[in-house]
Amino acid sequence: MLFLSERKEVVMSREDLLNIVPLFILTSAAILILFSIAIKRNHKVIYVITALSLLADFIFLVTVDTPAKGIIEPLFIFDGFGKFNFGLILITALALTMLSYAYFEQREERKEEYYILLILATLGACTLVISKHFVSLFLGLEILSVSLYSMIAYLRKRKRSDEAGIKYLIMAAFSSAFMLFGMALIYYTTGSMEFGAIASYLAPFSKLPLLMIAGLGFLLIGIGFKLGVVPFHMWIADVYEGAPLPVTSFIATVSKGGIVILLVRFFLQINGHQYTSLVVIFSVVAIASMFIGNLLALQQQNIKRILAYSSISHMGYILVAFLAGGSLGIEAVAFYLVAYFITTVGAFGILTTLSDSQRDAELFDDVRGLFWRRPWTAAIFSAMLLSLAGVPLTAGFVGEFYIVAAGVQGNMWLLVIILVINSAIGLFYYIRIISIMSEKQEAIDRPEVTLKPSVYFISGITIAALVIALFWVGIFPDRLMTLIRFLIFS
Amino acid sequence: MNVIPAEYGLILASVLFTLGLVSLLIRRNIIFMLISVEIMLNAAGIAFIVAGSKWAQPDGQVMFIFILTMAAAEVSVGLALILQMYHQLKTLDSDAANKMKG
Amino acid sequence: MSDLVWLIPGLPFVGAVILIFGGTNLPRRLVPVVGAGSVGLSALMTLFIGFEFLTATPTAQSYQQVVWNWIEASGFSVAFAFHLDVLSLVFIFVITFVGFLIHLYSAEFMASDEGYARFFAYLNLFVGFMLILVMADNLLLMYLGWEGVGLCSYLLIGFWYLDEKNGYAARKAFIITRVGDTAMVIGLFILFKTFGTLNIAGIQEQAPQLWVVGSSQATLIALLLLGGAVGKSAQLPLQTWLPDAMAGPSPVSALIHAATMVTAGVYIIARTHVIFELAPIALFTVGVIGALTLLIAGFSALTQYDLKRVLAYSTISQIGYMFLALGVGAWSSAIFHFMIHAFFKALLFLGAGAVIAAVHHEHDMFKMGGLRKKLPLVYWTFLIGAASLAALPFVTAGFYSKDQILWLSWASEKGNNWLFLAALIGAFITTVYTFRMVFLTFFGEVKTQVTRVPGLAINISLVVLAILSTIGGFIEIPHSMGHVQMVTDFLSPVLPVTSIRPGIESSEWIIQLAAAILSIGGLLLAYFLYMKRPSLHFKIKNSIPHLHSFWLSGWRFDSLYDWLVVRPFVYVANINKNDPFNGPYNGVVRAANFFHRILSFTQSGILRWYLIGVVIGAILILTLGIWL
Amino acid sequence: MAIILPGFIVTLLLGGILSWIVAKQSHLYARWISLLTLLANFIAIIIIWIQNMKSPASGSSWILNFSVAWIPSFGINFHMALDGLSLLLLSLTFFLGILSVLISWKEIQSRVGLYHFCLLWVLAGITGVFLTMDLFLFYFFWEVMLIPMFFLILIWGHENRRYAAFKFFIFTQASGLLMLLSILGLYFVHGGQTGIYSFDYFQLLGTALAPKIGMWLMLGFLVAFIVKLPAVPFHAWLPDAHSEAPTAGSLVLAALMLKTGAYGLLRFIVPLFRDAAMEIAPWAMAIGVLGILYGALLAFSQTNLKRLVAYTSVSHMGFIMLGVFSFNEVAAQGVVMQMMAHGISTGALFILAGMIYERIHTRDIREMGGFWMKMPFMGATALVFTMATWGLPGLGNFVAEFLTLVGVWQVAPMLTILAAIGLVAATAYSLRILQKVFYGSPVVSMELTDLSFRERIIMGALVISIIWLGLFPQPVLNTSIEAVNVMLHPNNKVEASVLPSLKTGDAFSLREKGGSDE
Repeated sequence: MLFLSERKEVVMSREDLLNIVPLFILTSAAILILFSIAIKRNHKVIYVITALSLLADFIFLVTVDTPAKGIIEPLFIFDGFGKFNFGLILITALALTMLSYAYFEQREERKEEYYILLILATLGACTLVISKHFVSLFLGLEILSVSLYSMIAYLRKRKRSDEAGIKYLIMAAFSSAFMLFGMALIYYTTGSMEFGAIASYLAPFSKLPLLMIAGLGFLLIGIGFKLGVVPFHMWIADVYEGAPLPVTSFIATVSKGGIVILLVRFFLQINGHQYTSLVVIFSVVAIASMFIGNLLALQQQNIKRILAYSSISHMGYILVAFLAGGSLGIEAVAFYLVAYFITTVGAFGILTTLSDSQRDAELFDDVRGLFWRRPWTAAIFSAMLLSLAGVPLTAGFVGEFYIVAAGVQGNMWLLVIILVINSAIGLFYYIRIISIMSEKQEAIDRPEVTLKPSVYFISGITIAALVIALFWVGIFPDRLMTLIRFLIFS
Repeated sequence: MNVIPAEYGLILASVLFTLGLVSLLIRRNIIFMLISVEIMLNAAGIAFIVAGSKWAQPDGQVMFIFILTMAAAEVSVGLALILQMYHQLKTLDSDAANKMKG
Repeated sequence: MSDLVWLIPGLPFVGAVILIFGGTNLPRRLVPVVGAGSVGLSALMTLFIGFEFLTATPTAQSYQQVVWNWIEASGFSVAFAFHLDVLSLVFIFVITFVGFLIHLYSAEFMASDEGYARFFAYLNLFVGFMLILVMADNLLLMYLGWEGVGLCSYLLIGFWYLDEKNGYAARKAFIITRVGDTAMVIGLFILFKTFGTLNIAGIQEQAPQLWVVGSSQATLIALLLLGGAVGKSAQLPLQTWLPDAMAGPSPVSALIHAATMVTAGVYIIARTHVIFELAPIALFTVGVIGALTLLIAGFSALTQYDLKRVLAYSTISQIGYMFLALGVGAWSSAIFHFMIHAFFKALLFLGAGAVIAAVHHEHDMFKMGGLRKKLPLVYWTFLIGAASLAALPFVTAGFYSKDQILWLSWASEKGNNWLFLAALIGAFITTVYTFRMVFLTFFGEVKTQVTRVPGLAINISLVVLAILSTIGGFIEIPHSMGHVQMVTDFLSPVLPVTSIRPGIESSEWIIQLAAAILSIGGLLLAYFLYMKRPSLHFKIKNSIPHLHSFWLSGWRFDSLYDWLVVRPFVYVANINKNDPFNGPYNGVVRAANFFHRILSFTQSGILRWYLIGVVIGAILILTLGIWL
Repeated sequence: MAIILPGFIVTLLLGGILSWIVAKQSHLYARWISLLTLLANFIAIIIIWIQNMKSPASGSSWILNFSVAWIPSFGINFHMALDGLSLLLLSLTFFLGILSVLISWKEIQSRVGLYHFCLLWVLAGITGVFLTMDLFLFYFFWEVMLIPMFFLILIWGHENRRYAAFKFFIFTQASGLLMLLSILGLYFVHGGQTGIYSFDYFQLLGTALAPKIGMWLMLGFLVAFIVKLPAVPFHAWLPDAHSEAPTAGSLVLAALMLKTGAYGLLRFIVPLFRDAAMEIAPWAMAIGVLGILYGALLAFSQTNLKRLVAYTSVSHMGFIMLGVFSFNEVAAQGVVMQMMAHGISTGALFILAGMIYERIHTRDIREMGGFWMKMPFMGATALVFTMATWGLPGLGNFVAEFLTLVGVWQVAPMLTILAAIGLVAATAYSLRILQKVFYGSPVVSMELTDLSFRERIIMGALVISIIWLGLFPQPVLNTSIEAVNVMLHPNNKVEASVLPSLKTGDAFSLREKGGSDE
């Protein structure tokens, strides 16, 4: 398989060091912020530091040419796939930082520590996408989750924020317990925690040994929880609703994305496609996620919750491509993640600009008649929603096309057809929001949200960039496709 | 001289894990729920140690240390949140925290 | 000259276009000039062209003119082309001349109507389409004319649209004829599939080679064409629309529902006689239909109160005669009777129109009476027309045309005694109801005072028609008295001469005598019933109330169709109004919402609930993994 | 020259954006800009048409052909080609486009800019559908044209617009996705056979399909097309969409968007899946006849004028089903005529309904009557188009329906007879319109003004074109005949002239090298 490595020496070479620098940059940024807070609390400064460090990190990643496939035994692997998603996560984090500034600038609480948590969470996600070992997996995951706990509950004054935090904490810890136990079982059977070694242990088996099944099952529970696929989806809506908007979008994009990549990596490494039991389990999960997610969102009145439920079904879609496997499948997953990140961040970004200092804009009444109050905002939001629905001209369409293509190539007709049915169901609640926005509401004169001009500016360019990306990827996807393919096959 | 088979350790771990699980499900007091989660985590830790000893590797114990650290961090954040919740809801009943539903 | 053939139908259309676009802006005086003028011009054209056609090229069977290529689609080719031969010439002649007279009549008759221009536009449109119908050289173009005249008939019946029931009458007429037309269209499909062309001449050549006499396909096609004919010519079983069609203005009834359109059926059968001769069964059916229709309509005519309805039923029955003639292969006699009938029936309708207008739109004959003093000219012309309809011997044209049919229905090879008997009875009834009408309207004591006396235009057209319907007969006189055969000879290039059963020419005079006696007898009976002993016919009526109402209602065909077709259709349409096919889709929606409710119940917001969810999930996954 | 093909679409898109922008200054600008945009396109297509009639493209049925690589890694080209059929449909599109701007002149007073934006983008999408020769691109446009139409219905529609818009969008989108599946299936089958992974129409033409696979793929396409057409029982979206949309919306829906379905049947189903289509032909034709009768029946019972007209188009589209699946040249010609004629006649009826609504603000025919007296011009035009609806000879629909039925008779007499019965029913409902709306004595007390000058222009143009189609259909038939015959008898050798500069499938060849597939 692709990512299987033969090298075994444990000494750390120079390019290994180069490879790992991006992680260092993130860590040091966190520390830097810590110090600067100690010196003086200044939101703007902190925000600038964060943004710059993320940017720098990204630039370093893409400019400094590191060997095609660097491996740091036994924990990390720096292949194109990993790097691509590393970069993707960094960019997303950057966009979220922008939005977070716009969001927190008008909040009363102490804003500064938030950025430490943001960076640490990003660090965790990045660690996930390059890890090839249970230890690094575990570390990445926990860095991510622990910082998320406090991010979710960051706005202490809000009941819901706190409630969401606690729910997420207990559930996450619970699921990590499962996951750890699973790891332990796998370790117990295989005698290694490194993906490659596990794979080579499993290679002879045509059918999985019992303990292995138990282990993988527990592992899957942990992963499934973070992905928020059925039947581990129940926390999603509440956490999305309770968390501050930027955090919500962080959970929706970065944390899930990291896990997806990890899942793909692990699954391909142990060549899961050859085990019917695994394939069946994943298919069942995928189908259930698609249906239940969409049905839950169907008549939902709260936009945040709608997006939460829709994310469940989107994870289901991704699983379809993931199950289709093959290179097209992996490409599809990567591409879909890009599209999904752009769209989700965009959608939540719009909600961010609509929110005032008291509460987030999440109810239908917040967007009712938006087309006539703020046409551009409404238009962009509809674009984002249509992209989620997979309508042409948008990135979401190409993503969906990619997934369906992968599914068809893999002859997974059942899954693909269910996907089609579901995107028809899903269409309903997306266009429902649009129709709410287009309702003729001269009557509604709710106090217009007033933000500081700087805030407007920042969130403005961020969203503008996202929109451009949305349509660019939607209409000229070839660049991105070739890039992904190049990175995967290099 | 007789050694304890590794399976026994594994069984112990699973028993502990199940206990934690059950208590988590039956307890409503949020603090106890936190504790039960910790029990489950430690059960996983024991399982790691057992596995490590089976293969005569240090990795299991290393993992256990990581788990402890993580658990500690988790508990600290968790307690903070619980405190906050108590301020708001004036109760530790986890079922009381159900403002968001549907 | 004859390359201007296209002008004959062209001119009326031009007139129509002018009238439509000119509309109300046109000065009122100009309207009839355009309307009647255009038709008059094409009448003149007909004269010239007809003359040239007959003299210049005595050998020529026919003359074609392709105006443009209408439809040309991979093997299916139809030209917008006209075909002129003696048969079409007769029809063109009648259409243009009678049409012109009726236009003239209308110029005065409709003068006070707000839709003056609209009326003439429709009328011209009609003449144009009718001419296309009879001049078409292929069946598709003929079908164009065919539907066109149907449209105009619809428009003119519903001309006074403010009264809804006129609209309904128009609709009824149209839809019923459409039923026939549809049969005819299917006939065209088969013809095209068989011959690869719809060109009449072509079909007439190929048919004899392709089919033996009595071949099933020929029969099928013939019957389908007959369907169309039956619809247009108001024959059994599609005759019910014509009486209601009287809702239109009288000139319309005269032109469309007496003289021209309703005889289109006769024309098409004569035109495609080759096919019918190859299908004896179909031809016989034509005869039978004719016979039945003329009886049924005759009896209904006996009982009507409405002057125009009497005429309507009599039209049906007279066309029945024509069908009978066609059925026995007396082609030329049918055409002859068509021509004569066009004259006298137009005359009668115009007269009736004048009468009705005179007694301010009273249609009931029993409320009229004694009008012969007030409207002498109308009375005399009407009388001539009536005599001709009743075929009073020797002096009237009707006598010669109908007598020929009677004779041939018996004498022709294809004829038989039953058809002859029917025709005979029909002739008797005809006389009775005709003079019932005359006596009730013009004799007896005056019941209503006359408000409007017809002027010059009306009088001229009445007189001319009266003359025509008298002398018109002398162009065809039977053997027994001087044997003139202008019509037969004239039509012989197109229509075969009827073959008589051998050795019976001698007995022709018997038939004529019978016919003459019968018509005189009918006249006397009518005189006895309605003049001498007026109370008597009431007695008769009251003695057979059911039969009377049965005939009055036209043998209850309307209610029959109402029960068989209309009500079921409307019922089915209404129960489906809200499109049952929506059901399944709504079902899906409902199901989705149902599941939504179920699922959102699981999102209770209680932490332990979610934990249990995870545990259940874990158990499911493990069992699934172990079980597989 | 071929650059004109994308040019059509680009002008429409830009025109839409422009009119949205300038609407801020004055609504009139927006109207004029969209009008001129469409006018320019119309003139352009007419010029092409005339040139083509003067010197027909010899040998190939393709007049113009434009292709650039779009997404090479999937073998997707921005490939457009123009043949007789597309030419006709494009001219219809732009012609009715102009009218749809004109009828909105007074009717639409709110958000004029956005309205014209949506209108022009719908037309752009439709244009794309008629032009594109790349299946991916086809699907792309197929979906693109839905969104603006969705907004047209949603924002400017009547009372029940939300329901209608949702129904329309979801029906068409869902069916479209099924078509996407089939497109991809075809793509991979073809790629597997030839190693050339391409969405190009001409590449895929020759694909040999196993019967079973062919059937499934064909069904995928079929669903999309007969939902759009629509054929019973997939018509449920249509009456709502038509009756709730604004006048121009109904016009575009009925006259153009339905035609995309018919076009798809002719362009894709028949040549690509000949065998499979032949196999289901009897059923498809039966569905067509069912549509004819059922549509006529329901049209007769409707009381909402626009809904009534909507059901008439269900009935008329049945003829298209019937004609296409008879696989007969004459019938196919009839189908083409039907597309044009129905576009004009039904469009005109919707316009009339809209004009009436503008005057009395109801679509309920029970509240109408006696309009002839007050609005003779409208009455006359209404007369013409109701006559067209039941197929009066001399008007376009007659030529269409007669050719179709003559053709179908060669293969399925019984069905033809049933369809002919449908014609009688058609008479019933179209006369019902006249009866209820224009006959009788006036019931509406309010003052009714006859057609304004603008309205007379519109109706005049429509009347002239329907009569032209009826009496001189030859130009239309000549233009389409070659294209139609090519589709009916696909010569499996790909026409080299129209093949795009192939740079396809590298993605997959690369994969084979990478060999990372399982």
